[in-house]
Amino acid sequence: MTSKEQKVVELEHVVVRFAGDSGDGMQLTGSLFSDAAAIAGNDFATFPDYPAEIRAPQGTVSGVSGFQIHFGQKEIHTSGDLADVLVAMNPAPLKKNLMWVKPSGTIIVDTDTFTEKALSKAGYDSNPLEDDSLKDYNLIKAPISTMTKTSVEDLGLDNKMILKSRNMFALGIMFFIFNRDFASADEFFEAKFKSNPLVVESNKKILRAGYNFADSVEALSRITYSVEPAELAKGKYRNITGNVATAWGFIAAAERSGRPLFLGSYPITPASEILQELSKHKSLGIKILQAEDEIAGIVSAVGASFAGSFAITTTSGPGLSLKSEAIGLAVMTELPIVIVDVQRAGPSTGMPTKSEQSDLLQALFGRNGEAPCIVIAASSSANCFYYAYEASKLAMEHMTPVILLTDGYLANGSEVFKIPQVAELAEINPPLAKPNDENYFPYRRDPERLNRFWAIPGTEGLRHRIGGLEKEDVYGNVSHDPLNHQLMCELRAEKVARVADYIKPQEIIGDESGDLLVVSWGGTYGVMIEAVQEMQQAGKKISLAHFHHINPLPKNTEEIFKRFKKIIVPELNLGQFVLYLRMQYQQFTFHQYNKVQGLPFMVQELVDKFNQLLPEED
Amino acid sequence: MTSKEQKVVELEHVVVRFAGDSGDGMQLTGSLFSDAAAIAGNDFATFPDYPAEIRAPQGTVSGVSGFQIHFGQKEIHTSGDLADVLVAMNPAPLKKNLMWVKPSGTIIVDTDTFTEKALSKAGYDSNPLEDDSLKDYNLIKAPISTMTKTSVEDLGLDNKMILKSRNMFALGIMFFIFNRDFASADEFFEAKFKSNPLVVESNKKILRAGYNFADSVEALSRITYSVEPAELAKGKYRNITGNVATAWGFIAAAERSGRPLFLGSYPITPASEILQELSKHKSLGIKILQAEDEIAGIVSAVGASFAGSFAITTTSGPGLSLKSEAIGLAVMTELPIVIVDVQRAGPSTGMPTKSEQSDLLQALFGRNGEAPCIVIAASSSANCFYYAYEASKLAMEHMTPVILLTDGYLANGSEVFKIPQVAELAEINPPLAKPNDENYFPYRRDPERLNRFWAIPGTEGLRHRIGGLEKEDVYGNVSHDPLNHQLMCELRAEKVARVADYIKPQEIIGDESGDLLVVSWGGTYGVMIEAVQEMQQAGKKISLAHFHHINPLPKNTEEIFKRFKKIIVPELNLGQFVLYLRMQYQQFTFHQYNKVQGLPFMVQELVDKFNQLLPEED
Amino acid sequence: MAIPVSESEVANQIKLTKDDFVSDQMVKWCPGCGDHAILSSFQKILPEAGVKKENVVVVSGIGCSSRFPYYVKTYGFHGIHGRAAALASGIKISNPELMVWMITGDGDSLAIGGNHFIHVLRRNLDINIMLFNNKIYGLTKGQYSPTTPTGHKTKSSPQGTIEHPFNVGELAIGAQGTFFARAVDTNPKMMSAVMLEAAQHKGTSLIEIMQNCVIFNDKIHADFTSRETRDEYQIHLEHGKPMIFGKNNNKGIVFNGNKLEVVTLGENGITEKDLLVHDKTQWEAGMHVLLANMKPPHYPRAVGVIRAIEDFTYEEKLDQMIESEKQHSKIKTTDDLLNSGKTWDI
Amino acid sequence: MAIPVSESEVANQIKLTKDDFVSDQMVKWCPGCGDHAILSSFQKILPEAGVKKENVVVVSGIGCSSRFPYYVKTYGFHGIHGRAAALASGIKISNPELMVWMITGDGDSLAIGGNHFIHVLRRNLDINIMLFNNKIYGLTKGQYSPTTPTGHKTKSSPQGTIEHPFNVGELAIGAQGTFFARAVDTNPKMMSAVMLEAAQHKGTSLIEIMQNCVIFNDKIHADFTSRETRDEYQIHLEHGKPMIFGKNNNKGIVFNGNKLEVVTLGENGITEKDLLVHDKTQWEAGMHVLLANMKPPHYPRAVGVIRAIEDFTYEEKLDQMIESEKQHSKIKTTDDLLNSGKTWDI
Ligand SMILES: Cc1ncc(C[n+]2csc(CCOP(=O)(O)OP(=O)(O)O)c2C)c(N)n1
Ligand SMILES: Cc1ncc(C[n+]2csc(CCOP(=O)(O)OP(=O)(O)O)c2C)c(N)n1
Ligand code: SF4
Ligand code: SF4
Ligand SMILES: [Mg+2]
Ligand SMILES: [Mg+2]
Repeated sequence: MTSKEQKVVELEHVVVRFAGDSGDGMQLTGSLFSDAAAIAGNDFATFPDYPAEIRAPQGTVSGVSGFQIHFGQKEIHTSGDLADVLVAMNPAPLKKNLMWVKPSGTIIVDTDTFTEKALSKAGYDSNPLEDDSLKDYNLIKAPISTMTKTSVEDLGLDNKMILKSRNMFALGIMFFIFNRDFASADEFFEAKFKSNPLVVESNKKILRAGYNFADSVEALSRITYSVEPAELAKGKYRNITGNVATAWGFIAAAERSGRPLFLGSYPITPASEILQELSKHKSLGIKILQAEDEIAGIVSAVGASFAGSFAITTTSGPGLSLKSEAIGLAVMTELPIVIVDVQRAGPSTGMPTKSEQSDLLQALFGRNGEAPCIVIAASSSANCFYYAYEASKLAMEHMTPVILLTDGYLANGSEVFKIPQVAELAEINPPLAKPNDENYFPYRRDPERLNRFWAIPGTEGLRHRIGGLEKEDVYGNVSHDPLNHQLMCELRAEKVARVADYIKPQEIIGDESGDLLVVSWGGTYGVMIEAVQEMQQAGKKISLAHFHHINPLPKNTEEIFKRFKKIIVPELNLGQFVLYLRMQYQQFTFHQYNKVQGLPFMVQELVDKFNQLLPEED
Repeated sequence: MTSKEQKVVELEHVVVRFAGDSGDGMQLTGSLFSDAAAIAGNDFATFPDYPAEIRAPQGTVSGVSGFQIHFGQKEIHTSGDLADVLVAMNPAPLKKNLMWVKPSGTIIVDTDTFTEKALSKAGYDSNPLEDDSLKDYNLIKAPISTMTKTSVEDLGLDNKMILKSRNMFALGIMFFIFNRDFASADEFFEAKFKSNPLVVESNKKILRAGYNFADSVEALSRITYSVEPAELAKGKYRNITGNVATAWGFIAAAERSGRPLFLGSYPITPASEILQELSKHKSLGIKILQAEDEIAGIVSAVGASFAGSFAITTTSGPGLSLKSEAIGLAVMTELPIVIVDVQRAGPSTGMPTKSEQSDLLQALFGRNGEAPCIVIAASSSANCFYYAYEASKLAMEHMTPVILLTDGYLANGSEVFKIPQVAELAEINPPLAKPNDENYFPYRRDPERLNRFWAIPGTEGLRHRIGGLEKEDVYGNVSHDPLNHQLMCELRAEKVARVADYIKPQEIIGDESGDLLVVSWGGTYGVMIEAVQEMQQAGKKISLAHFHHINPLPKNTEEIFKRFKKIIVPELNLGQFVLYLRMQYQQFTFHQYNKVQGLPFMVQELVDKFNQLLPEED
Repeated sequence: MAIPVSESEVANQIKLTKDDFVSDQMVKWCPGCGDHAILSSFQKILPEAGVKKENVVVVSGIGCSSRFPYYVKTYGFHGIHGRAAALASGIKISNPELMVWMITGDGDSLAIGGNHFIHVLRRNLDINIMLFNNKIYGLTKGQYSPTTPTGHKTKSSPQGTIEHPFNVGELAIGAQGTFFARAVDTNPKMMSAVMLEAAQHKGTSLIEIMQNCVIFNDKIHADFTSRETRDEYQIHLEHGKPMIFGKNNNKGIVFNGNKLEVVTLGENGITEKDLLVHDKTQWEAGMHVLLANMKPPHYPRAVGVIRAIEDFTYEEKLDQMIESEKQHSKIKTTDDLLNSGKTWDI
Repeated sequence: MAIPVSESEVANQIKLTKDDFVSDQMVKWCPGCGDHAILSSFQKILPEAGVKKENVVVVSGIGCSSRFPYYVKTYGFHGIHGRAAALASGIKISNPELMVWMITGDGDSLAIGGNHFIHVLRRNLDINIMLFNNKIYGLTKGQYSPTTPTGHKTKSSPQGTIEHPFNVGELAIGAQGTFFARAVDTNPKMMSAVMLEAAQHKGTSLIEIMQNCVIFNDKIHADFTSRETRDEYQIHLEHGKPMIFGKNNNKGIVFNGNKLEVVTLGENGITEKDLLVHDKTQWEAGMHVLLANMKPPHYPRAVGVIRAIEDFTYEEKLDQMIESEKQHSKIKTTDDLLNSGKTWDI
């Protein structure tokens, strides 16, 4: 593809950020760039950075929309800290994103947009392209607008329309720099604008114009980069966001368990896409109630569960608050439901478009009375699929509500996902009661798991009544008997505790013992592993125990903790998992590192922090 | 008053239980007996034991209504464990209450009611008055119904009406046994039946008939008991239930703070009486919205608080669940409200008429995001007044929501209450912003307490806007700035933590150091102190630290814990405070003792448990 | 609710009796409570409802009324306060074969449950709702409810309430309700008839049962249900029949172009022909609202089926949509889904 | 809302202008969003509302519409989703002197907030509600709402919705609403007039503003608001005036004894005298419901004030009760209370 001799530098992994106004099509640009990375066999992860407003005023910093992609020939765990390359379509995106560019990184701007008016709207006092403020960066000044127009002059399209394709010019530049193939983008144009061949042609032309421009710019043309295919296992792959992966995990679980899927949900950022995704797939028999509020969402799920569906409800923090009472009902009636909390920054409405890990204690303890729940957390956009599946399996097999925690990063971010075969997923065997079983009693339990049995309305010979009042052991009638109440509270707790017998032992990444154990959970996995591996490569005795199972904790947890001199628990909150660990394992000293900024951890800050806890080198 | 020579035995304290059908007037009987105890100068505490149903079928065990009073010449802290005397108006109350009578205690029954039908309805196979099952008790068989009728034959009242006064005959018997004066009961009859002198006369007669009957029964007449006046501080006293005390505490706080009282509440057992009590006192300017649900209850309170009222909301566990989200709003808007949770047995609807301490973790952690709240707990029916007052003071002076925990025992139980003077209560100084203050900004804080200032709509020159989105420090505008979010989360946490500077240090009852420290909280105080004092008198090195302030904990907590060899935390739940203590003070080993039966602890079980942890005597 | 059953099943059904629907739990309402009669009427009609006994589900919220499911031997769910409609919706959507009855109170459905109540009506799920309106919170011992008349003194309104009560029918119709009926706990025959008609109606059927709480709100409906008032102050609306009532069957209802009026047959030349003829199927809700709102002393209260219109139900549309998607979509299994769209091999 | 102000205060008020009510926050709605025009109309009427500027409170829930308070320079409270009515109730009860405006959306008040919405109307608190009905959840990017027309495709109904939408006016009137008006975001003059009338009304005033969401539901109201349709499909109801509309002012509304009908003046001998005359003060709600429910293609949509009846408000009754208790009760202070009833000395 390269048009002349030039140096090609091989890179292990690269972070690119596209940024523009809401209307500039940055999400599309990013996704076409991702497709090209996929074709090139890279591993990658992406994260969109939407403005908090739907369409904030054009040209302002608050209206900037971004898309970051981290791709590489090594395994990619996060969408990346700082960008190697920033594409800024206007002054405002430059202003907003400069702090996220690596020192001496490359910045590509559309110089045509740096008008006085635009600069002042973006809050610039002087033109950064002209003052010295960008001197430490590799600044590529490209008259993108002008050249876009010129490149398709001959097609006779109107100017406004042409300018909408500026982003394809920028994409062309990036394709040149990273030696990407046009094929996947061309395919997209052809499919998308099927009915309008002129637009297909125009987009193709503009893309190539960008490419050729880059080739002609001295600063770019001398070196391009190659990021070789990653060593991924053989198989079929796709790109998937956390929310879609979550939705699909439930679909798989419904199919494997033979129970029809029911979703009762009320839209809320950043969880709405799960509802939207599931509502697309009615062909799989999924039934949905977009409820009038979160309470109806969960309560309809409890009803559906009673009626024999595998029922779920999806929400974010404020919605989880509202569901508290009804989760207690599911605990008492011992019906399987999964409650997904896609966490966002609180308290209250907080910063709804930002991510955080601050609903953990609510998930564990936010209910009246003794109301234990299984709590698990996904740790990557792709494994949302597997943890949604795991949550479903635990709920149905143990007949109890499960709270699945994900977060805004996982939900909106995307990753490369190796497509599994449903038949290879673990079996799910819901404990259905048999028609006319004379030994059926609503609260008779399996002696091992302690689950009760699922007797579904419509089944002959199993008519029974349940509800939120305390239940008599075995028979399930309302009971105010003191000893029965104690027994039932203990049974419900024990049932959840015994789940520890059915989950995988906690994994440890790195040596089984050492100076420092990093203990993390949920959406921070990617950055933890990057930091820990970096330090391991530097010879530090550091390991990572990243938790997915929170209640109950894996049985070997204590064992693992014992083998390290120090333990640190970094979290995107003021310290919630660490409090929980302290109550469980009083014998250990847990250091903590907390960040509540609506931002992810950076690898470097973790490395710095971890190093402080390690023995001085001599 | 005694009609002939007889032995009078002096008792330190006595527990009496009246029990009958819902319609038998046991609550009234008990309260007239309490009045007499008051007149006699005793200290006392009472507890009603209502059936779970409004009017469960007459004559059945589930329909039994009871009233227990514990009175004495020593300080009385609980309504008592086992009864010295049980009055059972029918077979069912006998059946239900026998297990609550002391070995060899006195049982008085109305023999007329022990018909075959009644016995079988109560679930008796044979008549307990005739078989040997009661041989270890001092059983007094009294044909109460017959004698009640005989005693007022001459008044020409109809039989049904007369039989409704059977309870007064029973009361007469008890008056004889405990040497009580008729005056307070007579006064009651005269007031209550003002318009019907015949009924006054009949009640008086029946009461005296019971008295005279007792005098004539050999088993009773030879010994009566006296319980001398308790050594209470000089002053004016009254009898008060926890719910009324709570309501009055808020009324006092409103008056002292100069802020009008607003209550937004939805009825729920056992909290409804607070709403009902406050609604009686509109003459004090109290404004009430009986809301459509718990959410409207608290949200209207937040609105009222914004508008300058001292606003509260009252509920029980399931209602607290529903209020979770809105508590977060109060945290974010930093407005003062008090949320009262009168705890009952959960999870879910649980056992609504039974008491428990199982909402503690929900109160501490049941909200999305980092949403710290002040949490305090009352420990006796009477001190609900002072802790409601304290909650109000903390909320208003620190501008933050406070959760006040009481429970069904405290709420429905009553105690002798020394009437304070409002002027002697601690001052409450809400930090009001001044009209036209140019330095006013919505989130400017007091440098000490960190509270923001209360700028009330209608005030000139202070127009401002607040809400549930993250706030910019000082200015209070919506902010998504990362560092600002961290700062604000920390400030909100620090503001609550600093409350520790404004509360009393933790008290310790007993020696400052020793073998065993009992750590308890909330409604179990009475039984804890009885158990601990009993053991102290027996020479054990045991002390009690009973907590009222839970978040933040008093500053000297750690100091106190250090000085004991062992610590035990008994709670009416599966162990919630103990988990919280473990996360705060990892260095200590906390033993725990838990009961979740919808029943209070018994002194004896505590003593036994505590003894197990003490060094063996040699 | 018209659930087709095969003929042999119908034959089977015929053998069912009330006893087949009496559970083993002791009924714990107060003696004299109106709930007893409602329960009995309900247990009596179930054998006639044309449905297999294991296909009946009785759902409730919390309140005295909401203890109902424990006493009926069917599948039953005693939910949490106010959420019966959401619970019932989940059950019905999951399995439209089930005949779902929802039992609720004026507090349960009009106070805390108000939102679910208006939404289930709007969605027109085929659920049968029996709302026991005793104008009080019974279970919590006597606070006023959203239907308590203005000025009424209760535990929480010692000086009388200061709120305007809801009219249940008006609210329900305003929320797009397709079926509204009213019955009185003291008239078992009419209760049964109305319950059966509700069972047959496709869509959400709401029956407001005027129920007496002897303990906390005794005689609250006496103005039209007592022996003295019932003849003069109750009108039984029957579809297609003129609106006649009164002890002597000589009173009637007319519409004067603006509002309803009570007239006496024979006076001022009024004959039966001048009277309104009840049309429960009229789409426009205006007349039904006027009829539902009539009350003493100016009007009789209407009992019987006031509104019953045909419209699609949520669950039938959903099932149709699923069927059509199943036919048209290429995605038939989870594997199809996982492999759909853009994928690549390595 | 009629708050008496002294004459000198009125004089002061006259000096206020729109600018006195413009806050310093950047308005962040999408360009072209109907919300901008509503904001501007509102800021313009406030100086005329007869109230001191520090006595105005603007309250909202969550949604695009609910960002409104940030942009108005008054006391303001941006609440949580669905709870604006409860927030407003607490404020108004606390201080009836305040003029409380509640800004909300079809999601905020008819989905999650439905219960508070019907109860605030029932209680008739003197609050002015502006419900921006764009028939979509704007802020969460385009899911259907309880007012979305059946069959409409949205992010969460890719195959079209299967729900019956609420009619806002019908629901509100069914919930005992005393004031209902409708306005269109493209007609600032009428918006202002309606807002001022709402402000004057004593009791809960509900204005349904038909607002266009350019991003997620563009042109949803076009059937009666577009340049092409508005003349033929909008009728401005004015109290005491006959119901005339149409480009040529030659169409009218009549009541045929059963339902409303559109007629053409001059045809079939119809004259202005045959037309209905609008009476916004009629207590019986039937006609108002019919008028509020009219919609294309068979009818024009009614705009203007459809219903405005007089009734007592919650807060005035409460204040009266408190005054009367203050006069009659012996308990004047907390000390009185503590010492009331049975006490004894030791
Ligand atoms: C979340 C919650 N809030 C409040 C309550 C208390 N509560 C139980 S039933 C009830 C009202 C019952 O009234 P209604 O529905 O009219 O039933 P009734 O007892 O009159 O039949 C209330 C307020 C509760 N159980 N749960
Ligand atoms: C408890 C809770 N649930 C859900 C949400 C998400 N949410 C915010 S606004 C909204 C709907 C907004 O619709 P509408 O009220 O019509 O306002 P619009 O944006 O259309 O003006 C939803 C579902 C939330 N913020 N809080
Ligand atoms: S309290 Fe009233 S409604 Fe409840 S069972 Fe008793 S009579 Fe019936
Ligand atoms: S999304 Fe729609 S409603 Fe929201 S600001 Fe944009 S145009 Fe307005
Ligand atoms: Mg009721
Ligand atoms: Mg909307």
